[in-house]
Amino acid sequence: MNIILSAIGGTIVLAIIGIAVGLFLSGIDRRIVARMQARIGPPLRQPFTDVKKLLTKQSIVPANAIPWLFNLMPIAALASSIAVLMYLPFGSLAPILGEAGDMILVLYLLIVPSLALVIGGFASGSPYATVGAQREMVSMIAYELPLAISVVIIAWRLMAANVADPFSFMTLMETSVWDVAGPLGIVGLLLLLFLFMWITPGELSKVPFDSPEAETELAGGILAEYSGRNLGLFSLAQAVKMVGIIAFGVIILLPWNLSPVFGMTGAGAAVIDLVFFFVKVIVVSILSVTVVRTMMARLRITQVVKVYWFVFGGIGIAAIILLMLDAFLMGGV
Amino acid sequence: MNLLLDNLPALLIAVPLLGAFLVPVIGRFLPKIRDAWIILVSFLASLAAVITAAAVFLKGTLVYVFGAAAVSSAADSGGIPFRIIFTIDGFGAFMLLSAAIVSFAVVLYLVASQKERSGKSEFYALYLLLTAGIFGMVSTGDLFNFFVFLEINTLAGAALVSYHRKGGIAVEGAIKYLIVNTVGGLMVLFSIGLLYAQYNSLNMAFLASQMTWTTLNIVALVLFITALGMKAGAVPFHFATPDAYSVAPSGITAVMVVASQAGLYGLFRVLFTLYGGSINTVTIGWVIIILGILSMVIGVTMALPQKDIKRLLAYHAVSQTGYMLLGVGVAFAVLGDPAATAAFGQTAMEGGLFHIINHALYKGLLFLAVGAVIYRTGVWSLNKLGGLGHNMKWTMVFFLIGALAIAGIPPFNGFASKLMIYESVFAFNPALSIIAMVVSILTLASFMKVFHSVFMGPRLPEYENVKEVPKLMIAGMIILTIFVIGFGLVPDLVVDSIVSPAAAALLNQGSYITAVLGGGL
Amino acid sequence: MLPMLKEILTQSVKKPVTNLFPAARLPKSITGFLEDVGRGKANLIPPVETPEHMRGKLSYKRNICNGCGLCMKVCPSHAIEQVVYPVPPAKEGEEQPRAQKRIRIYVGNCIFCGQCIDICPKEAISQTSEFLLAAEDRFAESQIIE
Amino acid sequence: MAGNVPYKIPIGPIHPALKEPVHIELTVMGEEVIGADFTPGQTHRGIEWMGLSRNPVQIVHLTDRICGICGVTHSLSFARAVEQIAGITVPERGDYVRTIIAEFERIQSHLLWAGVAAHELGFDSLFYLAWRVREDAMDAIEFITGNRVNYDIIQIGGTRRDITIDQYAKIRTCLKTYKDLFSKLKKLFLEDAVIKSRCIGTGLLSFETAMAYSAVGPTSRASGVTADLRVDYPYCAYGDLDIKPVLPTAYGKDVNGDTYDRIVVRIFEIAQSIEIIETCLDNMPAGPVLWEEKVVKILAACKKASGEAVGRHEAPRGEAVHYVAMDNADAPIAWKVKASTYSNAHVWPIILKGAQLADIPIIVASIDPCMSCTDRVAITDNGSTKIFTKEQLSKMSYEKTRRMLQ
Amino acid sequence: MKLTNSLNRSLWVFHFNAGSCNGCDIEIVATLTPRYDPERFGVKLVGSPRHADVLLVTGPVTNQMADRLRRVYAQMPSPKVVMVVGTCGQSGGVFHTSYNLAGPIDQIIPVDVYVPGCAPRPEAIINGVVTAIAKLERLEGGK
Amino acid sequence: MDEIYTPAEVADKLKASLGDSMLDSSIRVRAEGAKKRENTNIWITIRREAIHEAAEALMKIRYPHLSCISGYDKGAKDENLRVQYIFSIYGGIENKECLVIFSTDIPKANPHIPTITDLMEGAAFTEHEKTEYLGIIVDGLEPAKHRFFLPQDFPENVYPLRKDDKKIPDSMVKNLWASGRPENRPPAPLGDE
Ligand code: SF4
Ligand code: SF4
Ligand code: SF4
Ligand code: SF4
Ligand code: SF4
Ligand code: SF4
Ligand code: SF4
Ligand code: SF4
Repeated sequence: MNIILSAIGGTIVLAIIGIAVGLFLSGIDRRIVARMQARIGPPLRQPFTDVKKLLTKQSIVPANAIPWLFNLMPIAALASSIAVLMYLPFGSLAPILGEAGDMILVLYLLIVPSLALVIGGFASGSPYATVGAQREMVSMIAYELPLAISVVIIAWRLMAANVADPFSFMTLMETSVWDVAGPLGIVGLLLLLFLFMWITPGELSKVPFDSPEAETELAGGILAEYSGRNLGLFSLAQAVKMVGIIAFGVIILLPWNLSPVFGMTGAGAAVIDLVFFFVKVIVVSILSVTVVRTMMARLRITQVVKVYWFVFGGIGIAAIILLMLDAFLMGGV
Repeated sequence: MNLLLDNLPALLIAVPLLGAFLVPVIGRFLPKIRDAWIILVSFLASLAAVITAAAVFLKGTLVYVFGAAAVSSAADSGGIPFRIIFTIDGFGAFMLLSAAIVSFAVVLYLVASQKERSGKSEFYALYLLLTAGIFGMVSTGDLFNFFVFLEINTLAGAALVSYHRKGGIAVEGAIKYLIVNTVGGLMVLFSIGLLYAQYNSLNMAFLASQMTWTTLNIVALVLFITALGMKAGAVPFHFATPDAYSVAPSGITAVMVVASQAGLYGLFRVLFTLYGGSINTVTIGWVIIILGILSMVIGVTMALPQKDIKRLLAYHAVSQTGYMLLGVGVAFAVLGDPAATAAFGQTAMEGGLFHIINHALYKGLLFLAVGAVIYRTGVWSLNKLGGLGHNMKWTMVFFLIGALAIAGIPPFNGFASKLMIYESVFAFNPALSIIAMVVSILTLASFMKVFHSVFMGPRLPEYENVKEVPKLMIAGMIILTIFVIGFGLVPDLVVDSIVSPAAAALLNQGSYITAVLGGGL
Repeated sequence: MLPMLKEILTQSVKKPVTNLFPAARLPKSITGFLEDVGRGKANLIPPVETPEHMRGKLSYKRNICNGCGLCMKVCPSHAIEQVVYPVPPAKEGEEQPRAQKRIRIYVGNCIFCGQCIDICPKEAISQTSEFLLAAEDRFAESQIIE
Repeated sequence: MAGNVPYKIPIGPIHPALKEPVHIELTVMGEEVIGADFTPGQTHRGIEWMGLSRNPVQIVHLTDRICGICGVTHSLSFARAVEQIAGITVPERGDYVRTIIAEFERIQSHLLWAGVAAHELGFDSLFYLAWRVREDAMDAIEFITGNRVNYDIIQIGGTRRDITIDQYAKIRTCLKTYKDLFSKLKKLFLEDAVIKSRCIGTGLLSFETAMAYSAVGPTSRASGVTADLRVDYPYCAYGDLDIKPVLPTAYGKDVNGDTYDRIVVRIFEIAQSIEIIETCLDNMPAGPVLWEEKVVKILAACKKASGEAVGRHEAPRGEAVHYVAMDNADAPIAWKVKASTYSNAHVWPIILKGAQLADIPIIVASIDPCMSCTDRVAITDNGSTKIFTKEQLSKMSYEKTRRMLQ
Repeated sequence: MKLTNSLNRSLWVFHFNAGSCNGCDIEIVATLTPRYDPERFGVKLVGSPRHADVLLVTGPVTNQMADRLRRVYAQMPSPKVVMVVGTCGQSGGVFHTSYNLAGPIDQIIPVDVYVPGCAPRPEAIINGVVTAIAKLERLEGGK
Repeated sequence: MDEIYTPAEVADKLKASLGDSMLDSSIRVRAEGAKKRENTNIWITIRREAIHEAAEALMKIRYPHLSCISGYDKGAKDENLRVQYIFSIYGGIENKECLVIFSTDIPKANPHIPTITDLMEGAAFTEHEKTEYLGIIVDGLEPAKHRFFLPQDFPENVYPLRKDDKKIPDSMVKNLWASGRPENRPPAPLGDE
């Protein structure tokens, strides 16, 4: 009973932290974008205000929508993005659902919020939302390839170094790929890091990969028919998902903690690692989301597919080759 | 009671056969209770299968000789081919379970969906025959009997495919199915002949114990792989599957999935049990893996542009079969390397096998849901459907669950087995996992497209008055849904209790032989 | 390749070009803020400087105007209406005095073209540089010039 | 999700890609456009009809508001027509002031367009940048005319305000800023990989089609048509200048007639406009700017006039034409407005064919459409134009669109 | 629907052109640019009326657009604010007499704030937003 | 085609092709700016029957650019409408472009003109416009299934630019300026400012 209670408690705390960090991240994002565009930009708390407002507003269900599905999907999106967090270790804190999850599970859980968005878009019955949903689906296909490559090859490299259970986050917390890789491997991992930087905006549907929501083309695309509370829930889900994705990238590719540097242990180490972890998340979010979306124009959906499959797919294959060679040279396999 | 329990394997075949025989009689004289009779027979058959399976899982491989008092009498003459011998090990039991669940759920569905049709007696008789064929295929320990059940399976299946449909397509689909499977059957028969000529026996355990790597045996193996691959509908032998599936009544298609998996059963049985210890597993393993990858990729790419909703599902069946071949193929490739088998081979095997039952469940569910749509609208074409979500809420939910399951989205069962596959085959070769993951997302895309074009959008005037399907059909779908979700939520439990034994049974060729032939060899 | 990168990076270390009218951030309460401004307690950051001859709200001196109505003739947007002052009935034998005429300009109709200024023979109309004219009622006193 | 069933997508009249109401209905296969049908101009206000009951001085202000982007195009064309009828000669300085304003308008308008184009491409930073630098032109315009948008500076017989000597310095500063900016703008718009990948080869308009369809302005010049009224048919101060029409060759490239070329032409026309203004400032003749100071007298002259004339101007988007006929009355007896978009919108169906759904906004925008005076034109690619009632339309669009995934 | 302080601080704007000359629309866009940057106040332009709190309407409302204007207004979730930008939306402006106009805007949908000007300068539009917020604050206070 | 004629030559050539159908022609030159470089407009009045011929004749000289066709009602009492075909030729040649405007009267009783869309497709829109605004019937123009310029629910037999009994009825005209304007507002007192 106690376990269940503490799991529920942990989930709630995690949800709150996830939402808070997510909204804070998008606040920072909007602020920095504004500065880069020579503007002042909104206050940091603007995303909080926006969500608060949305939650109090009327939620209109369009005439052609399937109401229950239409209303359910925002909740599904939020719930599933929170679920992602439960499997992730933050700093040196083990995940709430510790052993149960691993990288691939998280990878698939990350699909669920997008899927909820797609189904919600379909359920709203509007042509724009439908085109948006269709594009979201296509871009999911697009970034899945480099994403799968990154995750699988990292696990493979770990396995080649005789690390047991290479998909598990617990393993990742203990062993960093960077430690097992030789020089060639490091180059491969750097490629993967680069890859991840470009996958993140795709997963979050940000410019240049924002064609599902393309305002100038589709009037908000998938979300065109959503309003009020439902829209608010979607933005919460988006915020949490942002934390989830970036945290995922940080965990697998930037796994270092501060506490060993200071030789700390115990609660203090957990706190400092947690802070350091979120600092990493913020930095990654700025580099891979904020800067990218500010410096580029939107790609067409066909170009999105091409870029992810051929350019980033190619880079991924290069990384695979490098890491496999590396494993050979290091004598793992 | 004990008598019943002792003769469980016989009941597996006897109940459906007897039931099938009685259907026309009852249909003639007591038409009112015919539907109830069908359900009862099917229930009993499934019950028998479940109990059999349970017995196997609890007590180990079951060897049953028809007409013989004790097991040993089957083995003593080594080469005596004339007795019917059933050898149900973990793998067989596993297949029985899968067939039992689906066939019972489908019966509920069929009884409601076929209500307005004529010629039902024969239809149900055939259906029960098909069930018997499947049960038989996965239970028999004798190659010739395997062939016989395979033929029953094929003929009943082909008859059911063309049932209730007049005109070109149905018949054409059935004929194509029949021809392909008959050719397959003949190949099986020929291989059996080759083996029999050499070893003078049809008993699998006995053959396995004698098997050597000779040219003749290689020819037999190639024929086996080809023929059973045809039955299973894997690339490059997949051409008949979509044609047959797209024309068969939807409930039937759901069972046909199981029927074709019996082919897969045969394939794995031949590979592991018959040839297991004696051949170069790496080469053959790669062949299987490549067939798997091709099935996955070609199946899904063929599915994407399909307009006929059932054809589309059929191509996905091809694609999903690929996953099973992939998992099992990897396990086969490392069969000779105990370390690798322990590290990932066994998991790959379990993943592949787990996917068999999962596929039977969610694909069955999908066929039933699609069947429900067709039942109400009479329309197959995605271009003409739309907006049904407003009226067919339950069907939509079932379809969505099936779709998410087949696409491998957590927490449904498809994900559980695919996860096992991803996380094991990568160790053999990382590209395999990556391809498998990408195929999954393509599957998802394809199903989202179907979901959208069938259920989403505004109500269409032509479907204004469409209602939800009858309760019994929903019941059939609910049964499958429960398993789809349940298997997804507690995959470990399922793997431990039914999948692992199945995998172990396949991996451990010796125990099969021992169970049949005794420790003497 | 992506020339914008350099641009945004340089920009991010420069001062934003935003003019902070009416306040850098939204005050806690606008009403309170405006009151404070009125009382001189808070500072309104002014808009971007307007050029000398910016065409803002009109100003009208009815004591100079002779009521000739030329401005109405030339006004492109029907913003001007004539106002006729009531005349007490003439006493017996006296000549009926001519009714005094003036004009009234509706801000909500005016397009600030300044054509009336150009034509007015008496220079009774002139332009101010007031342009913050938002109102909740388009016939509020602030929206009528007379 | 390849598609082989065509479906229709309605865009507008209220759509974020369009700053003005226009209804576009696209027939799309997958993500590719196979047909386009336009019902632009939901904004018919009956301007020509209004003009028939107003005097020319009032109409000048009305023409300014035919479209808010060209605060001078229509009033200049209209005034030139009236001047021809009434035999009014514009003082030379008036011509120069007119030219300077017209060129500032071109700078402002092209920057505005560039910003909108960037916005259509989802490139908000560039949009912000273009509009930020545009503010300088707006300031200069407000400085000269007193209003940012509707300059109201044209009067029959000249301009209402002069550019005084003390204003030169400020205007020159503004021009200098633009000169300094130009290479940056060029780089940002013309060298960006994504812009290139999305604009090169899309929205192709061949030289022949541009000619046959009477396309005007940068739209035609990007296809290699050398026509530019300022050069071919000199008026105002343009006859005194030595200018050449700007073609994509200005950027040292071949003429393709694609969206990218239209960007090139507009960007380089900004440079040309800067030069024109500088030359005009340097060579400003002295004297009045208006034929007659007293508005009453202008009105009287117009009332006496009779006859017909055509006034034209090379607006930022191309030729604008006003036909006016007067007959001894306060108001003209005939007034016809032909805007640049009236001529250019015809090429939409051609340049949209085969485009990707995602490219529609940028292609539509690439001719720099301006609907408010083109009003109601329905264009179609195969003569099967249909306009439906709103209800039919939205119903139809839903029905068709739900097939788009197939 | 309740009015809240968070509404005032997060006004999302949908822009509707009801047959204007573009002048006001351009100034609305100019208002959004870095020089004026209303995002400081949480003001943001959105592409769908469903997301909007404020409807910015320009133009004298042609007969064709009147019905659409009503529909867009109906699509917005309440609480919602309508702001008329420009003279011609208030009174027709230069288009003061015509056979194809259904305006002014307040004849079609209820209007909260008017911003006169032809076209109003960007700061005048910001001033309009401020006026709207003041009105909202008053309404909140009143209830 | 490549020869460039002076405006007078153009007028002569047209006269030669049109013969008696050309009623009148005048060349108006306007010079602006400091250098007073000239631009030329050729105004030609033709018989209604010669519209198509005139366009053809012009095309023989050089492919023209059609700006638009304008038109107006000569008055409530007058029996005619008048239309002008505004062409320009020699576009793209520095300082050589000139307008060629063909004007013609069209009796209201029989308001027919031939189409020139067979010569240049782009003319269709401006021809439709004449139908909608003035009630002119364009023979040979592919009939429109709907209105191009006016609202679809616009009343039949009303033409905005007509001045006779087919003009816009007063009932259709809305005075936006008056909407909501207060009546009887007392005048502001004089003499206290
Ligand atoms: S100012 Fe001129 S127009 Fe006006 S009343 Fe006097 S004389 Fe007449
Ligand atoms: S400024 Fe223009 S619109 Fe305003 S009252 Fe004067 S003439 Fe009329
Ligand atoms: S304001 Fe000037 S123009 Fe108008 S009525 Fe008075 S004096 Fe005449
Ligand atoms: S509401 Fe209808 S007419 Fe209006 S933009 Fe949307 S689809 Fe087009
Ligand atoms: S389309 Fe023509 S008549 Fe209509 S408002 Fe525009 S200019 Fe006037
Ligand atoms: S082309 Fe457009 S921007 Fe230019 S004057 Fe005409 S309407 Fe205005
Ligand atoms: S269509 Fe062109 S000419 Fe007409 S108002 Fe718009 S920009 Fe101006
Ligand atoms: S108020 Fe003036 S600037 Fe604004 S849309 Fe109307 S006419 Fe144009």
